[in-house]
Amino acid sequence: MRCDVFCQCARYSAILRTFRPARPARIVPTIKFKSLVTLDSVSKAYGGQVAVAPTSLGIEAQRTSVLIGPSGCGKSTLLRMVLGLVQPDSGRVLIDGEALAAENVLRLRRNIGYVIQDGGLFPHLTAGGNVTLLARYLGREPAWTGARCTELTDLVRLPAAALARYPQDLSGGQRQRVGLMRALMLDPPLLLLDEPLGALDPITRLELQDELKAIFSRLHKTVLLVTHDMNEAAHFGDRIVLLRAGSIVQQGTLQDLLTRPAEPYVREFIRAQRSVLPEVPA
Amino acid sequence: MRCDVFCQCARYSAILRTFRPARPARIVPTIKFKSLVTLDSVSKAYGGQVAVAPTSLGIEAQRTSVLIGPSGCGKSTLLRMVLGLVQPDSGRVLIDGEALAAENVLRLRRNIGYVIQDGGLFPHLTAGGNVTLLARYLGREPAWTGARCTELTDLVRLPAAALARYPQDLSGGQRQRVGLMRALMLDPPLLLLDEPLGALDPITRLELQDELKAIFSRLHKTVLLVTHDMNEAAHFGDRIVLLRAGSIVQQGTLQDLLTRPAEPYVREFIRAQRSVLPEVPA
Amino acid sequence: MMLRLAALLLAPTLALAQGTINVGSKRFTESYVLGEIVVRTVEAAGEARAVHRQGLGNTAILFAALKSGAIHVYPEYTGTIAFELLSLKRVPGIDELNRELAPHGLAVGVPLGFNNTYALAMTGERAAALGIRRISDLARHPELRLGLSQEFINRRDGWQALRQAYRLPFNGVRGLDHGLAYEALAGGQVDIIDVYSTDAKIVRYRLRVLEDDRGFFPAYEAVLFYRRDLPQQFPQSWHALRRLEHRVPAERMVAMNAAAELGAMPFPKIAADFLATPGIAPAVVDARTGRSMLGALFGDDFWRLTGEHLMLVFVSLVLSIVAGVPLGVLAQRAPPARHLILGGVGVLQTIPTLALLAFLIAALDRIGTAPAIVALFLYALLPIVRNTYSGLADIAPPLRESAQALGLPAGARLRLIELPLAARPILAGVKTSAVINVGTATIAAFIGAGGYGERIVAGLAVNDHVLLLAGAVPAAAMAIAVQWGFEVLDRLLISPGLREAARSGRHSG
Amino acid sequence: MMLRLAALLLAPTLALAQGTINVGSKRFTESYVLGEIVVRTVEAAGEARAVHRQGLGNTAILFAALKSGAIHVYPEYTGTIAFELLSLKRVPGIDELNRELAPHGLAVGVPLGFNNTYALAMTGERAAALGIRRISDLARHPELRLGLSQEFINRRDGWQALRQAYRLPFNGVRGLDHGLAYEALAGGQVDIIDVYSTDAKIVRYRLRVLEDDRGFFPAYEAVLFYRRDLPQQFPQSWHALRRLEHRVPAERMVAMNAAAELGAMPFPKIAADFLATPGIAPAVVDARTGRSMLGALFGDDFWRLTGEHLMLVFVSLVLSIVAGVPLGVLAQRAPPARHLILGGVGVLQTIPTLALLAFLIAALDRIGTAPAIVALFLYALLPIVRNTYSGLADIAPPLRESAQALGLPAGARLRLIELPLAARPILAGVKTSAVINVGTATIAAFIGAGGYGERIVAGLAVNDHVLLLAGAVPAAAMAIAVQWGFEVLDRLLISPGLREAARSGRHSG
Ligand SMILES: Nc1ncnc2c1ncn2[C@@H]1O[C@H](COP(=O)(O)OP(=O)(O)OP(=O)(O)O)[C@@H](O)[C@H]1O
Ligand SMILES: Nc1ncnc2c1ncn2[C@@H]1O[C@H](COP(=O)(O)OP(=O)(O)OP(=O)(O)O)[C@@H](O)[C@H]1O
Ligand SMILES: [Mg+2]
Ligand SMILES: [Mg+2]
Repeated sequence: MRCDVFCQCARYSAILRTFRPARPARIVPTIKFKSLVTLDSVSKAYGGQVAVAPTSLGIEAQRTSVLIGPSGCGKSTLLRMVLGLVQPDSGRVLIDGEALAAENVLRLRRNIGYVIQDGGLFPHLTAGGNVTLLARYLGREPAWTGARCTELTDLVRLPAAALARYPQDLSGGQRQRVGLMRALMLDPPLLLLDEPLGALDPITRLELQDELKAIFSRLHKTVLLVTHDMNEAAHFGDRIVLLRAGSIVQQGTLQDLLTRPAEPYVREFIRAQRSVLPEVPA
Repeated sequence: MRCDVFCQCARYSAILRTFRPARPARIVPTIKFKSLVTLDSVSKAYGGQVAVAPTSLGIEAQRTSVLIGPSGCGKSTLLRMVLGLVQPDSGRVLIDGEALAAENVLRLRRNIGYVIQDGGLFPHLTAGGNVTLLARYLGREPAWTGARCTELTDLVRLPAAALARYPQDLSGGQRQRVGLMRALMLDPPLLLLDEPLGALDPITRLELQDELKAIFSRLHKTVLLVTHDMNEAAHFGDRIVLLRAGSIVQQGTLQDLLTRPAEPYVREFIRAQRSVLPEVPA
Repeated sequence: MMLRLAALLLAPTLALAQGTINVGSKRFTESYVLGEIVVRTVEAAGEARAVHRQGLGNTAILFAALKSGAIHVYPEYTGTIAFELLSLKRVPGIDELNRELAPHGLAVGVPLGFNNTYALAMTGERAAALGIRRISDLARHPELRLGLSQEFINRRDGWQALRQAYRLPFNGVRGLDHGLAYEALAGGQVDIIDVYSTDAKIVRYRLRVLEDDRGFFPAYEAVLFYRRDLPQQFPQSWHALRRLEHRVPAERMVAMNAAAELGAMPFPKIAADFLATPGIAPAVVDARTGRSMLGALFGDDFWRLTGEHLMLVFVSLVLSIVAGVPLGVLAQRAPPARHLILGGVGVLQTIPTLALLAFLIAALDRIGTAPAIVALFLYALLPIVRNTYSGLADIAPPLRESAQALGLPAGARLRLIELPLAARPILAGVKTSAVINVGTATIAAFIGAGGYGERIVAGLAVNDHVLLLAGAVPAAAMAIAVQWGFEVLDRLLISPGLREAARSGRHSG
Repeated sequence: MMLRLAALLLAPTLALAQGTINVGSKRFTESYVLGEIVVRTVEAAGEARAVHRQGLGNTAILFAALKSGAIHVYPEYTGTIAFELLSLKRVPGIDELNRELAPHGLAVGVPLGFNNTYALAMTGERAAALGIRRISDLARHPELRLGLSQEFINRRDGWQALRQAYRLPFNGVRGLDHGLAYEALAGGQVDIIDVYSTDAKIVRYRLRVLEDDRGFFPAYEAVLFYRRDLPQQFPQSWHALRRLEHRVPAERMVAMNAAAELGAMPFPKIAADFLATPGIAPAVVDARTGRSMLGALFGDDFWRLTGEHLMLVFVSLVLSIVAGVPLGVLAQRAPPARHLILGGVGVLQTIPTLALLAFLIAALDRIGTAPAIVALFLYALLPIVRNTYSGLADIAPPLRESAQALGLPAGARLRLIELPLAARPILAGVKTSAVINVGTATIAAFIGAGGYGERIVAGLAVNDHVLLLAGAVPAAAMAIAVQWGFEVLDRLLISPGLREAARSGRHSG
C-alpha cells in the first residue's frame, strides 16, 4: 500500500527494510492520507493530573502535521507516546498498522527520527559522534556516514568545526541543530520534531524552514512537528492540530482554522503572534 | 548617583544593601543612561576559535538592552562574562563601576537575576524549591517567600501544582517559566535573560512580554535580554545590539536599525522574521 | 599499746571516711594481673573500696602518683626501684630499700614469691637430654648455639658480663629478635635464648629456665610498693595483702601471663581464679565441643557482641563520613591536593591491619575500642572520599554554572546544591564503606574491642567451625541489614528528583 | 645371568627412551615433602628425569594412577594400603603386603623409618615430672585429664579399644577439636591428647609422644609404593631410592613437617636440605637481624614479589570488572535482583579472610595463586557492583529517554550510551577496588601465592619491623602508582565531554 513511500525511502536508507521485515514489499496503489501513525483514544495522567485526555489522532503518511498549543498542554507527551517512551494509561498507538508493543518498539523506533525538546544530546559524544551514533552501530560505511554528515552540516548551517566539539561546548542553537542532524541522519520515513528550531535566529530558522519543507515533500516524509510559532506551523503544516489542556480543540488546514474556528480560542491563539515590526522591503 | 533606582529596589529586596555594602546611599540626581554594566573590550576564544572578538558594550541602567544575532555568535558567552562564569581572555567587566573580581563576584551575582538558556534547574529540588532556594538561604520569612511565589506563579501563568513537581516532571515551557521565576524571585536590580520565553506558546508569550515589560519599567530594572524573535526584541528593547560572529554589527534603537542599518546584513536580519499569516481581526 | 588501740578503733572510721584504696599497675600483662589481684584482695577484706588505676605510664609516673597519694599501692620489682628510682648500683634487700624509701614516705613489702629478671632458657626436652639445669652447666656444652636479643647482647650487665661471670665458652652469638627467638628455638635454629623469667611463652614453648646458680642476674623481686601510711590507714586491708606473701611462685605467674596473653582471659577473671584456688593454674580455654549451631549463634554474648559490632561499625563510619566527605570535596576543589588526598587514603588501605593496630595502640596509649575505631575509620575513608570526589566532579556543567550564577558562597553552594546533587554516588560510597566496615570490624577482636570478631577469631584460632560461623553469620546478616537500612536512608537523603523516576512503565525495548 | 646382563645393558637405553619417573604425592605436608625427597633422589641418580605430580586426590586415585602407570612411585603408609586398598583386617608385614599386591603389578618397599599413626601425647615437662614414657604408665595416673579428638573417641579402633587394651582407669574424656587440643594442653586444661605421630606441632609444643608398648596402634609405616617394574626399568634410580631406607626417623619427619607448616619453608628446599645433610634438622627460619631497610626493600625477591603482587591485583581486578559491571547492570535493570546482588556482594565482604581462603583451597583443590585470586576477586566486587549500579541509576532522565528513542537494542544502548555515561562512577569503583586489592593482596602470602604479603606476614610473625616495612612500603607505593595509573585510564575511558571542563578559569567565588 505504502510502497511508493517505502521504495523511495529505501534508496536512502537500508534501515527501512526493518520496518516490515517479514513481508515482501507489495505493489499496490498508494492511498493518500492513510494514517501512518494512529493514536487511538490515548490518555495519560500523572498522579491524578491529566496530561493527555483521551485523544484520537491520525498522522497522515507523507504529510506534515503540526501540534500547537499552550505550554503544558500535552504536545511532548503525545510525541513520547508515539515513541513508546510514555505508556498511555488507556488507548493504543498504531504505527504503520502495528500496535506499539515491547516486541516491535525497537524496530519501529529505529525508523523514527526524534528531536527531543531539550536536545538530549549525549554529553560523552562529540556533536559528530551524536549524529553518527546509530549509523556506526548499524555498520554504515564511514564514507557514506561522512558524506551524509557533511550534507547535513550544510543543511543546518553548522560550522564544520562544531562537529568535533562536545555538547557542553556548543551554543544552544548549535546543540539544537545537532539534534536535528541526528534525527535526519538515517533518513527515517517518520520524523517527530519537538520544537526543532526554537532556539534559532530568524535567518537560520527561515532558511531551515524552507530547506526542511523541501526535503519533507521531496522524500515524502511523514512528519509530526511541535512548534510554538504560528507562522512556522502555517509554513509546514499540511494539517494543524491545536491542543489545549490535553485535548484537541481543532484540527485541519490553516485555512480551516482561520475560516472555521471551532471556538473563539482558536482565533485568539492564532492572533497572538506579536508583530510590532513594520514590513521591511527586501 | 543611582540612588533613586536603588531606593526603589530596596523596598522590594533587602539584598540590595549588599550591592554597595560600605557606602551609605547618596542622594544625587540620576544620570540617565549611565552604564550599570560595562564590557570593556572583552574577548574570548576557545582553542583558537573566536567566540567573542574584542567587544565593548555599555548596558544602560534602568533600560532593557537586547542582544540578538545568529546562533553561535556569542550572545550567551557575553552574558556569562557579565556573571563571571566565563573569564574573558582580555578586557574587563565592570558592574556598577566595580571591576568583576573573585572578591566581589558573589555579592554582585546575588544582585543579578539570570535565566540560563537551557533552564539550569536543579533536579534535586522541586520547581518551588528552585525558585525559593536563594530566598531561603538568605533567611527571608516563609510568609514573604510564599506570597512572592504566588505572585510570580500568577505572573508566569504556571499552574500552582507545578511548583510541587521536580523539573523532570515539567513540560519544556513550564521549566522555562520556573527558571524565569527563580531569576525574578528576589527582585534583583539587574536581569540577564537568555531566551527566557523561547519555549512558550504565543498566548503565554504575549502576555508575559507585556507583563515583564511593565515590571521592568515600573521597577527600573536594568535588563540584558537575548532573544531570537525580532518582534520580541522590538517590544522590549530600548536598545538593540545586533551581533555577528562575536562582534557587534550595530547597536541602537529599533528605529536606528531600521532606518540607518550599518550594513545590509542588519536589514536582512530584521526582515527574516517569517510572516505567512494574514492579519486576523480581533 | 594505746596508740595501737587507737589505731584499731580509728581505722574503721578512717576507712569509712576515706574508704578507697587506689591500686596502680603498669602497662604490661603481669602488672595488670597483679594489680587486679591486689584490688580483689583489698575488696575481699571488706574494709575499703579498691579502684584499679590500670595501665599507668612508666615507673616515674607511678612513683609520683604514689608520693602524691593518687595511688596507694602497686606491684613493682625491687630491681626497678633500686636502679630506676633510687639510682643504686645494686639491688639491696627489702629492709635496706625501705630505709632508702622512708624519706619519701614510701615502703616496699610483701614479696610475692617470684623474680622477674633476665634468664637463659632452652627447650625442656633438650635441657633434659643434655642434663642442663643451671647456667653453669652450659660450660660443658660449647656446641650449643645462642640466640640472644640485641638488648641483652648490648647491655653492660648483659651477655658479656654473664659470659665472664660464668666463664662460658661461647664466642659467636646470634642476635635474634625477641619475637623470633622462641620460634628459632622451636625450630632448632638455636639452643639457648634469653627470656624474662615470667614470660608467658615459657609455658607455650615448654621451656626450661636455667637456674642462675651464681646469682648473676640482679633480683627483680616482685613486691608491693606502697605508701608508708597504708598499713595504719587500712590495717585490715593490709593484713589481707600480707597474706599474698610468697603466694605467687614464678610458674604460677608464667601461667597467669599465659592465660592472659595466649588464652585471652580477662585480667579480673585470672585474678579471681587465682584467689579462688591459689594453688592451681587457671583454665585457659574452654572445650567448645558438642554445641549446636543455634546455641552458639545466640549464646549469652550475642547481644553484647552485636552491640559492640554495631557501635564499632557506626562510630567509625560516622567519623569516616565526617572526615571523608570534606576530603572528597577538597580533592575536587583543589587539584593540587587531589593526588595527595586520593593517594593518601589509598595508602591507608595498604597498611597491614596488625601493623596499624600495633601503631594505634602505641599512639593512643590504649587497647580496645578506641584504636579499633580509628583503624576502621581509616580503612573506611577510601570509598567515601573517592565517591564524593567523583560525584562532585560529575555534576553537569550547566548545573554547576547555574549554581555559581546564584551567587551563593562556596560553602552554601556545596551544602545546598552540589552535595545534594552528588548524594547518590556519595551514599554509594558510604554504603560500600559501611558494608566493608561490618567485615573489617572483626579485627577489633584482636585488640579486645569485642564484636563478632571475638567468635570469628576464636573460631579460626581453635579451628572451631561452629564458633566461626556463629560469628560470621551474624556479621553477614548485619551486612545485609546495613544494606537495607541504607536503602531507607537513600529515600530520605536522595531527592526524588534524582531518583530514577518510577514512572508508569514504558516499552523498555 | 644373561637376563641380568641384558637388563643391565638395556636399562640405560630404556631410560633414555622413556626416561621419566612420575612421582606422586597426596595432599598433605608429609606427602609433599616425601614426594619431593623421592624426586630429588631420582634426579640425583642421573638415570631418569623425575616429575612430581603433587597433591593428588586420595588413596584410590593414587592407586589407580599407579596401576595405570601415570605415576611410578609415591610415599604411602602400610596401614593405608592394608585397610583402604586391600581391605585387610590388620596390617601385615611388608612381605605379605607384597604378596597381596603382586597381582596388581605393584609393590611396597623401602621403609623410610617412621610410623605415622595415632598416638597419645603429653607435654614433655609433665611427662618427665610424672615419669611417664609409655602408654601403660598411664594406668598409674588416673588423675590425668584426657582431651581427645571426636574422631579418635568415636572410631571403633579408637579410644574405647585402647582403654581396654591397656586397662586404663580414665572414665570421662573430653572431646576436643584437634586444632584446639594443643592449646588446651599448653594451657594446662588437659594432660593428654591424641596426635598423629609425626605432627608438626609436636615440635612446636614440645610434646612427649607416649610409646605404644603393647603395639595397640596399627603400623602406618611410611614406605614407597611403586610399580613392580620400577626396579627393573630404572635400576640406578631404584638403587638410589633404596638408600632412603630408615633414613627418616620420626623426629626428622616431625621437624620437616614443622619446617613446612610452621616455618613456611618450601618443600623443595626442605627436601634439598634433607638430602644435603640427612642427619641434621632443617633450618626453619633465618635470623633476620642487622639488615638495612634499603637492603631489605630491594632484596633479591623484590621483583618477584612485585610481579606476583601486581599479577594478583590485576588478574583479580579484571575478573571483578568482568563480573562486577554486569552484576551492577543487572542490579539496575532488574529491581527484584537488586537486593540479592547488592546484599550478596556485601555479604562477601564479611566472610573472614582465613575462612574464605580455607574454603577456596578446599573448593579449588589447590593452594597458591588460584584461591588467592578468587578471594581478591570476591572482595573487590562490592565497590564495582555498587558504583556501576548507582552510576547507571544516576543517568539523567532526558538522556535515558534520548537513548531509548534511538531504538538501539538494550545491549547496544548499554555499551554505547549508558556505560560510557556512567564511566566516571564505575571507574571510581574500579579504582577503589584496585587500591583495596593492593592492600588485601597481602593475604595471598597466607596461602603461598607470594606478593609483598610474604614480607609483611613474615615481618608480623617474627615482629621484624624492617621486614614488615620492606613489604608495606612497596605495597603503599603500588597503591599510589595504581592511583596514578588510573588517572591515565580516566583520560582514556572517560569522555572529555564528561570530564570537568578544564575551561579557562572562572571567578569561582
Ligand atoms: N512525569 C511527569 N509527572 C507529572 N506531570 C508531568 C510529567 N510529565 C509531564 N507532566 C505534565 O503533563 C503536562 C503535559 O506535558 P507536556 O510535556 O506534554 O507539555 P507540552 O505540551 O510539551 O508543553 P511545552 O510546550 O511546555 O513543552 C504538563 O502539565 C506537565 O507538567
Ligand atoms: N566551551 C566551549 N568550547 C568551545 N567552543 C565554545 C565553548 N562555548 C561556546 N563555544 C562556541 O562559542 C561560540 C559562541 O557561543 P554562544 O553560546 O555564546 O553562542 P550564542 O550566541 O549564545 O548562540 P545561540 O543563539 O545558539 O545560543 C559558539 O560557536 C560556540 O560553539
Ligand atoms: Mg513540550
Ligand atoms: Mg546562547
